[in-house]
Amino acid sequence: MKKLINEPGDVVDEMLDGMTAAYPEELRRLDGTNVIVRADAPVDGEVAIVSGGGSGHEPTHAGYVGEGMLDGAAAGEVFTSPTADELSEMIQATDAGEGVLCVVKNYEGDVMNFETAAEMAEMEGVSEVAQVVVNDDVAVEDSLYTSGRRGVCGTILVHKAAGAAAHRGDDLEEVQRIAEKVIDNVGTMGTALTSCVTPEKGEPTFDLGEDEIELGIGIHGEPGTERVDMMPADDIAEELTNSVLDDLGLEDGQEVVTIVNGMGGTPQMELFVLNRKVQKLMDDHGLEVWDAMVGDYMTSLDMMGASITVCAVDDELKELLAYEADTPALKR
Amino acid sequence: MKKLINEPGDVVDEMLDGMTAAYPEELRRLDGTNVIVRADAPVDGEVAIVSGGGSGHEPTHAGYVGEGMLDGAAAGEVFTSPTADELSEMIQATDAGEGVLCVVKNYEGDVMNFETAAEMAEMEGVSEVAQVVVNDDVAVEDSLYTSGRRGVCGTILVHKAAGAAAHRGDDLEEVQRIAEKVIDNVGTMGTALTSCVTPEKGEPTFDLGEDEIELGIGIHGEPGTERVDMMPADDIAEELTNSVLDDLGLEDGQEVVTIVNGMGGTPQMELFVLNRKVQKLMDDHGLEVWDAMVGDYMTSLDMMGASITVCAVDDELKELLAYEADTPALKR
Amino acid sequence: MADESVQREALLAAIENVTARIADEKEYLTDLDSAIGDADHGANLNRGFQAVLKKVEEMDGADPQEIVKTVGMTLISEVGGAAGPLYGGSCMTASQELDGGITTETSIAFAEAFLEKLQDRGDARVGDKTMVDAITPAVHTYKKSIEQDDLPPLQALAKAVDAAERGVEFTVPLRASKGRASYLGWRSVGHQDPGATSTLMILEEILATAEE
Amino acid sequence: MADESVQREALLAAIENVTARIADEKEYLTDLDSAIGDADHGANLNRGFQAVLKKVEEMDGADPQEIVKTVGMTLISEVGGAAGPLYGGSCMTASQELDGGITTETSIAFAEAFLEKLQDRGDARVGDKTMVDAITPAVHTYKKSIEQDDLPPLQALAKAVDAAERGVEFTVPLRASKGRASYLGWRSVGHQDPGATSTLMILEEILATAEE
Ligand SMILES: Nc1ncnc2c1ncn2[C@@H]1O[C@H](COP(=O)(O)OP(=O)(O)O)[C@@H](O)[C@H]1O
Ligand SMILES: Nc1ncnc2c1ncn2[C@@H]1O[C@H](COP(=O)(O)OP(=O)(O)O)[C@@H](O)[C@H]1O
Ligand SMILES: [Mg+2]
Ligand SMILES: [Mg+2]
Ligand SMILES: [Mg+2]
Ligand SMILES: [Mg+2]
Repeated sequence: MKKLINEPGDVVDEMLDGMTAAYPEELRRLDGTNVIVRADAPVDGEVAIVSGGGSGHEPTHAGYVGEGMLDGAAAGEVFTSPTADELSEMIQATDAGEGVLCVVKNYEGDVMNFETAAEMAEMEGVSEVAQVVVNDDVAVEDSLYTSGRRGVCGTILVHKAAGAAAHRGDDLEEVQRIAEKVIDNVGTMGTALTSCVTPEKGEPTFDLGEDEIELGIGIHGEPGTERVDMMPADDIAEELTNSVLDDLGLEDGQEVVTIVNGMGGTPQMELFVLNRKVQKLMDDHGLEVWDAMVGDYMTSLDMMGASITVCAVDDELKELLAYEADTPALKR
Repeated sequence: MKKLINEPGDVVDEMLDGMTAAYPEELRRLDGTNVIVRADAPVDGEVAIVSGGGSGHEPTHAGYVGEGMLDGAAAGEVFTSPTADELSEMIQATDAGEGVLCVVKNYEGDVMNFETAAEMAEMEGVSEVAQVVVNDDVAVEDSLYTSGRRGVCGTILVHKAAGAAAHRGDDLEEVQRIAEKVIDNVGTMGTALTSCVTPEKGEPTFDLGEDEIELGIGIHGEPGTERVDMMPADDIAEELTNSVLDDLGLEDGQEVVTIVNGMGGTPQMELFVLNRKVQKLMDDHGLEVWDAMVGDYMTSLDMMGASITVCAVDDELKELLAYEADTPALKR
Repeated sequence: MADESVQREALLAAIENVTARIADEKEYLTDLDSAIGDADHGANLNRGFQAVLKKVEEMDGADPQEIVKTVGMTLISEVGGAAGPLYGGSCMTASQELDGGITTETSIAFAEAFLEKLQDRGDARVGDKTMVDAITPAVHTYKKSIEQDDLPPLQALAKAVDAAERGVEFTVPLRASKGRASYLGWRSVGHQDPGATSTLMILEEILATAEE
Repeated sequence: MADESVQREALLAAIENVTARIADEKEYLTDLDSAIGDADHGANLNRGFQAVLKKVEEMDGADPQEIVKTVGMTLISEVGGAAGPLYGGSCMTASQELDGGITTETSIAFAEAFLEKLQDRGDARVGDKTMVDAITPAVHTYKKSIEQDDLPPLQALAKAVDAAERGVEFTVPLRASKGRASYLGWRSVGHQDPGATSTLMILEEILATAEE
């Protein structure tokens, strides 16, 4: 499998250099780490919002660093959570004395490393570190038999709302409440038409026949919860959307944000074809779409596929989601 | 080859519906056509800028419809230029009496259909229709033996600069001069790691071995000018960048915009790896990078690969490129 | 030639046959276009002729000139790409020559006008590896066979088809100088031009209809 | 057990052997992780142990406890993912038990502390289809073989490796309840856990070094 890379082991390092070269005035890389922070971090008088996770999900998370969203993003190796010491450096570098909120996607690696990092950072004098764990993937039952639901594309709405709250001056407790409010109201479900190929392995993580797709995938090239026959786009949209809506159980007339998210290798054309059906389904379910987002927000390298996110919003969340933001991957 | 579509013949129609559903307040589809215009078109007192071409290059062109860029974009079938009658409808729908500039990518189909459309629109009472033809692809020699160089990713800089000029109130002649100034100063060269797959054909347009790439590709899944052995990203960046710089022949200290453009199936990670090297090369050549853009701006469906664009800019172009713009795919 | 309603029937039959042939050969044309173009020539023409067939079937009582003009306009508005304005535009313009119905003389005038408009619009000459390489010899042969060799129109048409076929073969060893294939430079050598190929198919079906 | 410099040599030899083994089995571990995880366990551990080897080779004259602590810290800061904090954090914490150098007693205390920290951090129990399924029987067997069966440490270690091996096999038919494999639900059944497998490899290399 061909990739536009040099050595597989250098890909994260070189990607981050390529990013700061693209946004020299906006982004800064912490020396000797894989952490990207706002060039002007720490931002006086504001709670800092940071996130992080394995690489391969670009523009997640570094693409969301900037005014009104994240103060810092730590990049691990491909699909591997960042290490605790780098997370701790990020927390220290972004803290302006108002405390730091860590937005963590629910994977054991991420959670364990962020917890360790928070302890380390507090030992180094960071005033207060809070954590929220995003678990929007409705494919995985939250039961005794799993490590809970995964954090996927809904995370960017957490970044957006919490980032706006921090930017307008809310305190850490309030910012955390906002983040948790998004988490309580968002659900996502994804499908893969192809496996992704990691730089290290250089071959598809799983084999998928010409007539099969995976439903209920995460964003790490892991197989999904179910393998089914290939379907037309409208049926896939229906399957994914219904799973999310079943989980959320929204009332008639509820306002929502929808996201049709590409997994990295999906042409935009196909995302819009999906979106067409998603919007029809919202209508059928009596939901009011306040904002319909379509694009590559949280990817799995070159995987072909998409996820559908629905988030219920009220006036408070709408104000925060519409609030100005200026980041490489999202501007409002 | 699996795709998130319904019937191949419906894909353009459904994509456009999915687009207007995502941007109901910003975009409007002309009834019975595949033309997208600004919801508020025609815009009083402004020269209209329109473009169009085959589909499959998303976000080109409809993604650039909005304040400060295009007033209208016509979508043909996949990789097939739009028909003259739809182009004419677009010209009529966007003309506010100040004239219309058509930004045409240099393909015989596009040029012939736009020419026919301009005649038709003028017969229908459009005050004045002007045309610029973008031909930034340095891979193709402009000689007796070709239909000239192709128009590729540099086109979006034409949209941006001309759109800004129109927005600030320049007249048609002036807007056309600006567009031509960009065209005179921009060059692009691309590479494909894989062929794309069109919805109709459902199979790769060309076969490419595991160790080969195509250099000098266009954006229609056509084979490139040369097939060479796979190389590391840095070598590819060098090959493409040098071809463009040889063509442009810039002076030491010249300010430039660079674009590392993904062809649709390339993970962002790889684009940033390329950008790292491109920025180093600019530095080596004594060029001053004023803006380094990285992303999927003009794609070929699901093709893996990238193109590199360099555009020399002066104060006039910098002002226009930095001017505010609010479109689905580009905000300033 | 015969009276208007017979001409109309013959025209409709020819359009039906061409449409069916293009539908049959859609994949083949697209494959040719994959090698040196962008893999859409078959789909483009098929979309166009399907629309043409529907349109003309609805045209009760139109005269031959109107029908041919409609064919051209429909191809313009349905095919797009290079082939749309070339086939469609030439057909529309040349339809003006059919003012007095389809006679031996008007058919020659039509053919010449078609070729002229095609070269005008596309600016291609023989040897550029395009449909011009099939159309030019066909038109020249048709005109010469009737005017100088005094052959009946049907035989002249058969000779024109032969000439077009040699034109198609002639495109194979050429380097393209027009159309998308020109971007490939020397790599276009050895491939048959899709547009010339579709021209031959269309002419073959017109001949077959005339022979019936 | 022997004096400090002998212990240091033995430790370094074990680290070298583990590092070489993980490098050899990188692809295999990643393949296991492809089936029910995210295809990185081999790369993660290899990156970690390469760094560990470099670090400890530079540690002139450190005592065993310091070395083991450094191993843990390096794994934390190089491995990432789930395995980093689990292997690294447990190693770092358990290194406190090696205050008096490596003796039979301190090795048991180390093993117990390692297991405790691992369960604490990852919240997994036996049967969840994780590395815990290999480590738990190994630690229990080691302790029991020495304390109750009075076996010499080397033999106890050999029995512990056997136990770990059965633990690895035990993971195959289980449905995962922890780690990424748990997201697959019933589909995880029939696959061997990568983390348990790497645990076995590490233990095998420690045994092989001790036997030399
Ligand atoms: N300038 C031209 N003059 C004459 N024929 C041309 C010209 N450009 C292209 N063609 C013909 O059009 C054919 C391609 O048609 P088609 O694939 O439908 O359009 P496109 O090239 O826009 O995809 C070519 O094979 C060639 O015969
Ligand atoms: N909560 C946990 N407790 C114990 N071991 C775990 C836990 N979660 C994962 N593991 C182990 O970690 C292994 C995966 O490690 P690795 O692939 O390096 O990390 P990641 O899952 O983050 O990609 C699994 O095979 C399993 O043995
Ligand atoms: Mg991982
Ligand atoms: Mg085409
Ligand atoms: Mg074509
Ligand atoms: Mg893993």
